[in-house]
Amino acid sequence: MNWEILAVLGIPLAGGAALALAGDRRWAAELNVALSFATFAAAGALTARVVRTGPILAFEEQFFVDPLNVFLVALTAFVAMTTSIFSRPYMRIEEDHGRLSAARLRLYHSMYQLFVFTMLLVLLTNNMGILWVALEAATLTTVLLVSLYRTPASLEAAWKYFILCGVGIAQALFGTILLYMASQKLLGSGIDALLWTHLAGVRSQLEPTVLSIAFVFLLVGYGTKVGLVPLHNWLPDAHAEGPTPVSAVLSGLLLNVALYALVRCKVLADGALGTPFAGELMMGFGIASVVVAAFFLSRQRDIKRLFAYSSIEHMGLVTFAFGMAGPVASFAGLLHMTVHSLTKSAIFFAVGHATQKTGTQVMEDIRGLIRARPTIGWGLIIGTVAILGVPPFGVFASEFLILTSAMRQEPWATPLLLLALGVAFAAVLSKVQPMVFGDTSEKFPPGRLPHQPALLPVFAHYAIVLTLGLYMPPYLADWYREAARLIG
Amino acid sequence: MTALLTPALVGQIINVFAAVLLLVSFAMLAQRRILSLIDLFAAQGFVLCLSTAFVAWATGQTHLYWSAGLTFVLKVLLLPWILHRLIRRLNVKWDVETLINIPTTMLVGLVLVIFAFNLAQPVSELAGTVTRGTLGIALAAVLLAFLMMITRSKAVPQVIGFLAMENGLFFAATAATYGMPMVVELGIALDVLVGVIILGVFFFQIRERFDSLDIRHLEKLKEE
Amino acid sequence: MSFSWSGAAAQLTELVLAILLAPLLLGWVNQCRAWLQNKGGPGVLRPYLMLRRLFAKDAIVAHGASPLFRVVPYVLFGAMSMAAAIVPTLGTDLPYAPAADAIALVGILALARVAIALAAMDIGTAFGSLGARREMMVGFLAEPALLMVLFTASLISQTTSLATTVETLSSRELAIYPSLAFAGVAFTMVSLAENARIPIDNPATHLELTMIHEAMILEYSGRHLALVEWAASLKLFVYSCIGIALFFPFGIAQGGDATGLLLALPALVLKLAIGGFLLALIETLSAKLRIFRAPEFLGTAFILAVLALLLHAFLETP
Amino acid sequence: MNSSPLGLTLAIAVAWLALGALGLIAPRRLRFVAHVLFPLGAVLAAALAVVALGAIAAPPHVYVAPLGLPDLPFHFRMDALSAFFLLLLGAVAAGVSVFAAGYIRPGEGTAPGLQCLWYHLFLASMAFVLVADDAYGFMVAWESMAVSSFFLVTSDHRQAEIRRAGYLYLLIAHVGAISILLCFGVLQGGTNDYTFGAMRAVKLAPFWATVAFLLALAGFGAKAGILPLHVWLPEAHPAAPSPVSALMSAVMLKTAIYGLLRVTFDLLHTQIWWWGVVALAVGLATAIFGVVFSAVQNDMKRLLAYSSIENIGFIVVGFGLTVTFAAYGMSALAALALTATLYHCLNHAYFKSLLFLATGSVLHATRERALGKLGGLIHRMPWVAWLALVGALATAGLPPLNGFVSEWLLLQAFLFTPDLPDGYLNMLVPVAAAAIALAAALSAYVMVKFYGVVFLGQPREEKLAEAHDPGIAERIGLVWLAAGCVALGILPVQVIRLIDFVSGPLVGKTLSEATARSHWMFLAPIDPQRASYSPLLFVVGLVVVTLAAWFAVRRFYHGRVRRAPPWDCGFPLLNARMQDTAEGFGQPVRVVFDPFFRVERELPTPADAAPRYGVKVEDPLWYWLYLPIARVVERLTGFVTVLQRGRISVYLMYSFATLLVLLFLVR
Repeated sequence: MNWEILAVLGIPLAGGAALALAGDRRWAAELNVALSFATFAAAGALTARVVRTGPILAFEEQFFVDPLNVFLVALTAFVAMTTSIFSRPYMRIEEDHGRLSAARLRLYHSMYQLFVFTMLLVLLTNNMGILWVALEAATLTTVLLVSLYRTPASLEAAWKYFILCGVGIAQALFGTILLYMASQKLLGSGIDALLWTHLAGVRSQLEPTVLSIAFVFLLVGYGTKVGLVPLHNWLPDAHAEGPTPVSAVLSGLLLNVALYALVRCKVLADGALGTPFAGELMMGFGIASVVVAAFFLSRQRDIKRLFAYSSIEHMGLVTFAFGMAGPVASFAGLLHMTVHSLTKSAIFFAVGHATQKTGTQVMEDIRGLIRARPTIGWGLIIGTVAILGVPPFGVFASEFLILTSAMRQEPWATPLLLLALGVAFAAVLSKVQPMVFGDTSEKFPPGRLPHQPALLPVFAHYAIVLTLGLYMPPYLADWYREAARLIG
Repeated sequence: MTALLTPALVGQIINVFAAVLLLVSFAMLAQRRILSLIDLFAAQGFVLCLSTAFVAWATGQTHLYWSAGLTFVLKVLLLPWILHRLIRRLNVKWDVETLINIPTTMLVGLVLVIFAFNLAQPVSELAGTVTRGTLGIALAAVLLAFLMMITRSKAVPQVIGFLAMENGLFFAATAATYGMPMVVELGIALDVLVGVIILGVFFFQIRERFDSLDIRHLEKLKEE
Repeated sequence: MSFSWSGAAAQLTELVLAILLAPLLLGWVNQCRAWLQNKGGPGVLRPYLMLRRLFAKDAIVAHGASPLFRVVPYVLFGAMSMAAAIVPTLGTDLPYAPAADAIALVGILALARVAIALAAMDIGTAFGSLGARREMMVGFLAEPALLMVLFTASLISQTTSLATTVETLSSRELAIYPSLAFAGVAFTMVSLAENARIPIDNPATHLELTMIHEAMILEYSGRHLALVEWAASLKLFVYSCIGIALFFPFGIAQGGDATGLLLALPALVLKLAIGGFLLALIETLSAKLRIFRAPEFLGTAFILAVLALLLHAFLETP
Repeated sequence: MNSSPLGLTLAIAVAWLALGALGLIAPRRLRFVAHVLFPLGAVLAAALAVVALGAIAAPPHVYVAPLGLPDLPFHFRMDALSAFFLLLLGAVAAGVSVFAAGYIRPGEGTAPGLQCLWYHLFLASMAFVLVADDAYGFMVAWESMAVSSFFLVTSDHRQAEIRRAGYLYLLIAHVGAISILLCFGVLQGGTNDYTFGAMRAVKLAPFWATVAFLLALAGFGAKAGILPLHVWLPEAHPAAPSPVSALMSAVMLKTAIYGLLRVTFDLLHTQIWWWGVVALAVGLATAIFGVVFSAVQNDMKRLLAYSSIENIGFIVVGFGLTVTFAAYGMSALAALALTATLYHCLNHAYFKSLLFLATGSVLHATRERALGKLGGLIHRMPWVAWLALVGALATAGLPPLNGFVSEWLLLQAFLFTPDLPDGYLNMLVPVAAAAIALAAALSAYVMVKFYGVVFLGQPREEKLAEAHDPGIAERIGLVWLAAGCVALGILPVQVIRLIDFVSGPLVGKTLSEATARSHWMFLAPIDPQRASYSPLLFVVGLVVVTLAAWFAVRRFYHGRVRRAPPWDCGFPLLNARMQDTAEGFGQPVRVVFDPFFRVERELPTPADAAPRYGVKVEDPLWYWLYLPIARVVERLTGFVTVLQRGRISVYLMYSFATLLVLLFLVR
């Protein structure tokens, strides 16, 4: 009986129900924050326990915690908490600006909690079937959040999000079925045959032909949710049209979680095939995503689309790192997941308040933030510098590791990556700099924001990212190493 | 009774079911009228349900009865009913427009079927089930549904294609593995149900925004 | 750099001699020019008289002038005297030679040029800045050419110390250096330009559009003008001595023996006289170039100097 | 380790960071920032200079910090090379910080507190660059340097061209950083160990060594501003506040030289002779290009920026000579060339920062930076004018100031090139020497233009009448740097004794034995018989003769002076507009070096009611190199956007196709 897992999963689930029933109360937002905080606390406890006692199997092996997923659990819970802190004033302001009704807020809050629940379930479950179910559920919970504003654009985005991810994830189901079929012969039919721990135990005996096909389906399926080119088309729309907190968690968390699922499958495929086939596929998709996304960047006019494409780029980088495999590369990939989700969510916080302050998402109309509201301006420019991989921020640390191991393992990829990084740098900086600096444009709605924006999360995230760039606590490093070892 | 059911015979009967399923998929691919499309979807579900039940009976996999029942309730009764109501509520009476003309689609579908068989051949060798021969057909059904989604230009047919794909997957599960474990089956069913409900919500929202369910209205978000 | 009292004496004599003889050389050149143009000529001692008259006069300083304007003439004079002290004219045992070599010599000349150009811009007259600009234009082409000429000699003698150069060059019994021939031509062109001579400039005119040197010193008068003029004549003297030291070093006393010095003096005077006459001859025979042609003229000099260097590099290096 | 020079250096750097953080307490409190933080920063800088001075002779000292990546903690190492550049940093930063204390204003741009933060972060990161001993630590420090200076450059961000300058600057800095990262990737040569110690141990094949060298040349060149990566420099340096321009030009460019030396002579073992030729060629091109362009500028800070490019060219030429000599094993000559290089680094740091600070004072006193609107300031601001004169003469490379010394050394190094075994080389090198001489002469031209137009002549604008000298803090800063220029010019032997500690480990020989044989006043790098120069005697002689002349004139004649209107060939109505404009003064260079420029003229037609004459001189490289690249990228972005056309069926087709292709692959 393991109360931490129970709490980690139970709190958001119950919270979602509670917020749905509670209706539109003034304190809904505070409750949301409180629940997220409780979840984070529980996740902390779980982490502590795993660090203390090593991997955990619970509830007749249905749940499984090892260093790999526990660090993602902690990260998810943390970012979910900061995002809820940010969304409290943000959504109030949206309400005051008349873009949202109280009923929508109610939907938002309960769905937010359910979304967190589904992600945590994906991370914690030991059952590849449940993992699929939860990931699909994650789509379903967010699709209504994307269309929260009910504008034509948001509806279109949500529709594309739903159809593309739905179809994609259906392929993943086929892959799961094949996986089950392969494992059945070894583990007998029944629930055990889908438990990752068991699969991992026998992965070297799994049928290679089946596994290779299965992995293709899983890659296309989960890859769609990761946003790998050319399966990425839903991503920019969904990020740009949804409410900013949703963009933050989509980009900061959901992509990570989907990638986590993909990595778990890769481990099995590698075991069965004994060839670098799976890794090569992932590297190919990774490179494609990095390069294509980098070239997309310079055409953007909408600030949230801009950073959505940047997310594709970074996810591609991580996928490439995991594809390369090897202790250093996997370590770098995990580190990059962490710093990217922290930095990108913080950027979206800043962007959200910037758009509220200026009343537009069109970058040409956003000017001189640093004069309109210095904290927002600095938040945006520092985040941009960080996400572009400029030291001393942690993003550079992981990119340094990825690039250096690429130089050793996949020299052909290095120039491509560097080219893409250079192009992305030029594009993003040329967009963000004029928004932050210079004179404010007259179009801005006069006066201050009706609620004090919550910028603490922004700088908290940056502080963590900065620290990771300069100093990584030994236990954290060991933890990453452990996780990297699991990925292989 | 079961005695005179040699595995071979069982296999043949299941193959018959599979063939019918594939036939229905092709029919859906070719179908122009939306209401009959829904009926075909229901029919597909029914065939699926029958085959599942038969496999359960023939192989004694009792949990397959449950999934058969689930299929019946969900895909034969509930979803078609919901879709019918939607059609009536949104009174969309129009015929299905396709982006590619039907014969071409059929040809492509044919190629897909061959590809699917070809692909499933080595895999089904390895499956331990009497039903393994149908894996290729299941895959074909999935791919055909995919193709249908691509070619249809209206929201509802696309969704039906989506659900048809779900059917194909379900059939694949039965064929390759006598069905997934119960928990997973339930979870999948739940997802499908919720998905359809959300879709319903969507239809109304899209309808009220664009006063049409033609998804070609949904092409504003793009890069110039 | 062995210090010897005789050397110090020689050094001092050289300096004083240069300062005293410089105006004479100028007078001689003008006289020769007059003769070549069938004129009577002002007489060889004319520059001395002019200097004395200028010194006696009050110095008139323009209203807008800054202290810089009044300091420069002394600096100019000092710099030129230093240059004269560096170049070996009579003997090669100069205690001051190690303090400044060929490169430093070019440096001093550049210093003087910059100083006078700045002074010319100080008051802010049209002619002043015009003269400064043209002077610097001449300078940035002539200076590297001069440096290259000196380098050719330095490469031959494996040193940049002028004294040692002269020793090596004069001690070689008539070795033929094609590089030195090129260098000689380049040097002649450079020194014409540097000393404000035809074809680049005309010392005897105040024709506004063409003048360079005169334009810069328009605002000077009295003792300041005297010093500037004296410095100018020193410059001519220094250039002549460089030419002699590099191309006709024979007769310059090796070491510091008194007899050598005594013999060197008439030799020097003779060589200067010939040099001055040749200068006058060149001036008479050539016509003044338009100012826009000056860069081409000097560019040619520069190229010739570099050619000299190249010739040395692959003809004369074993 | 805290007592060791390295420990003290790190402590000082950290203290700088702390000062920067203090700036955030009260970002808008000018008095606190200006009168407390910046002076403290200056004190720290002076302390750093002292520490470095002591450390040059000390043996290398290593320290591994418990920071950085888990497998690659920050390594720090202090050797003579680091110490020398730290000395440069401290000595210059001391003067600049004092100046900045008086200089910074609240202004329209970034708040003083934030400026203080970025300024001290800039200083600290430069210090860290100089002591970093592993690739990661180096990159972190290097890029922090770029970012902090980027924020400083754009601190007056309301002007569009300043934002553009900042963007260009950071972009090229980043590209350079990428190239440096690649260079390290090559240097670690398969041992996945990125500490410099490990790189020293690796023996690279000639090919890879060459790759590493070229990558380093490109990467550090981008920061140093060598052709064709110089375009950011004339934009960014003028854009920054003057103290920052001074630091960037004086110290930051030198960190690039430091990196170049570190990679070429410390991390790489063998040099190949033609590396030197490449560097030599690039350096010459840079020097000529820089000086020619600075001659035609009419913005005083741009003029100085281009002059910085020229000086970097000189330094790279010296570097190239060093490499070639070292490759041929002529250690003594390599030491000579290296000494010239390092000496010029030091000199340029001093006189260029002096001039940039002077322009800063002019800027504050007149709110004008266009040369066409200045003039006659020597009357209004004598302090700045006379101190700037020192800087200008030093920049022009005139004896007895410091600029001349390094030029002298460099030319001496050239005079030894005939000893090179390669026939073509010693034919080529005289040409190089000629080009150097030409550049030096042109820099004199530039300085006469700069000084004459800004400080001499008549004021070209009414408002210049109320210009005035800056406050005491700024004067102290200027005096400090000017004194440095003079000292470095007068006492070269003592400085070279310091440099010997650097050149010994790098090229295996020093100049000390030669200098030791000669008298302390005489600079005789190889052999007194070959060449010697004694600035001290030189100055004494000059001063004595000049004073003698002065006394003589006073003694035998008189000192009477009458003031009168200018004569000007008798022209009565003289006014300020009759002086040469900056454009006019640059005209000869524009004519002689016409092919260098891309000139746009605005000529009035005879019918013009209000005729205007304008000349815009532009950098052709911008059109030949950079715009084409931009166009290519633009086209590529056009291609990718095809992927995102908004039609969902097409999107489904993509994933369908992907699926089929992959399935086809696996079967």
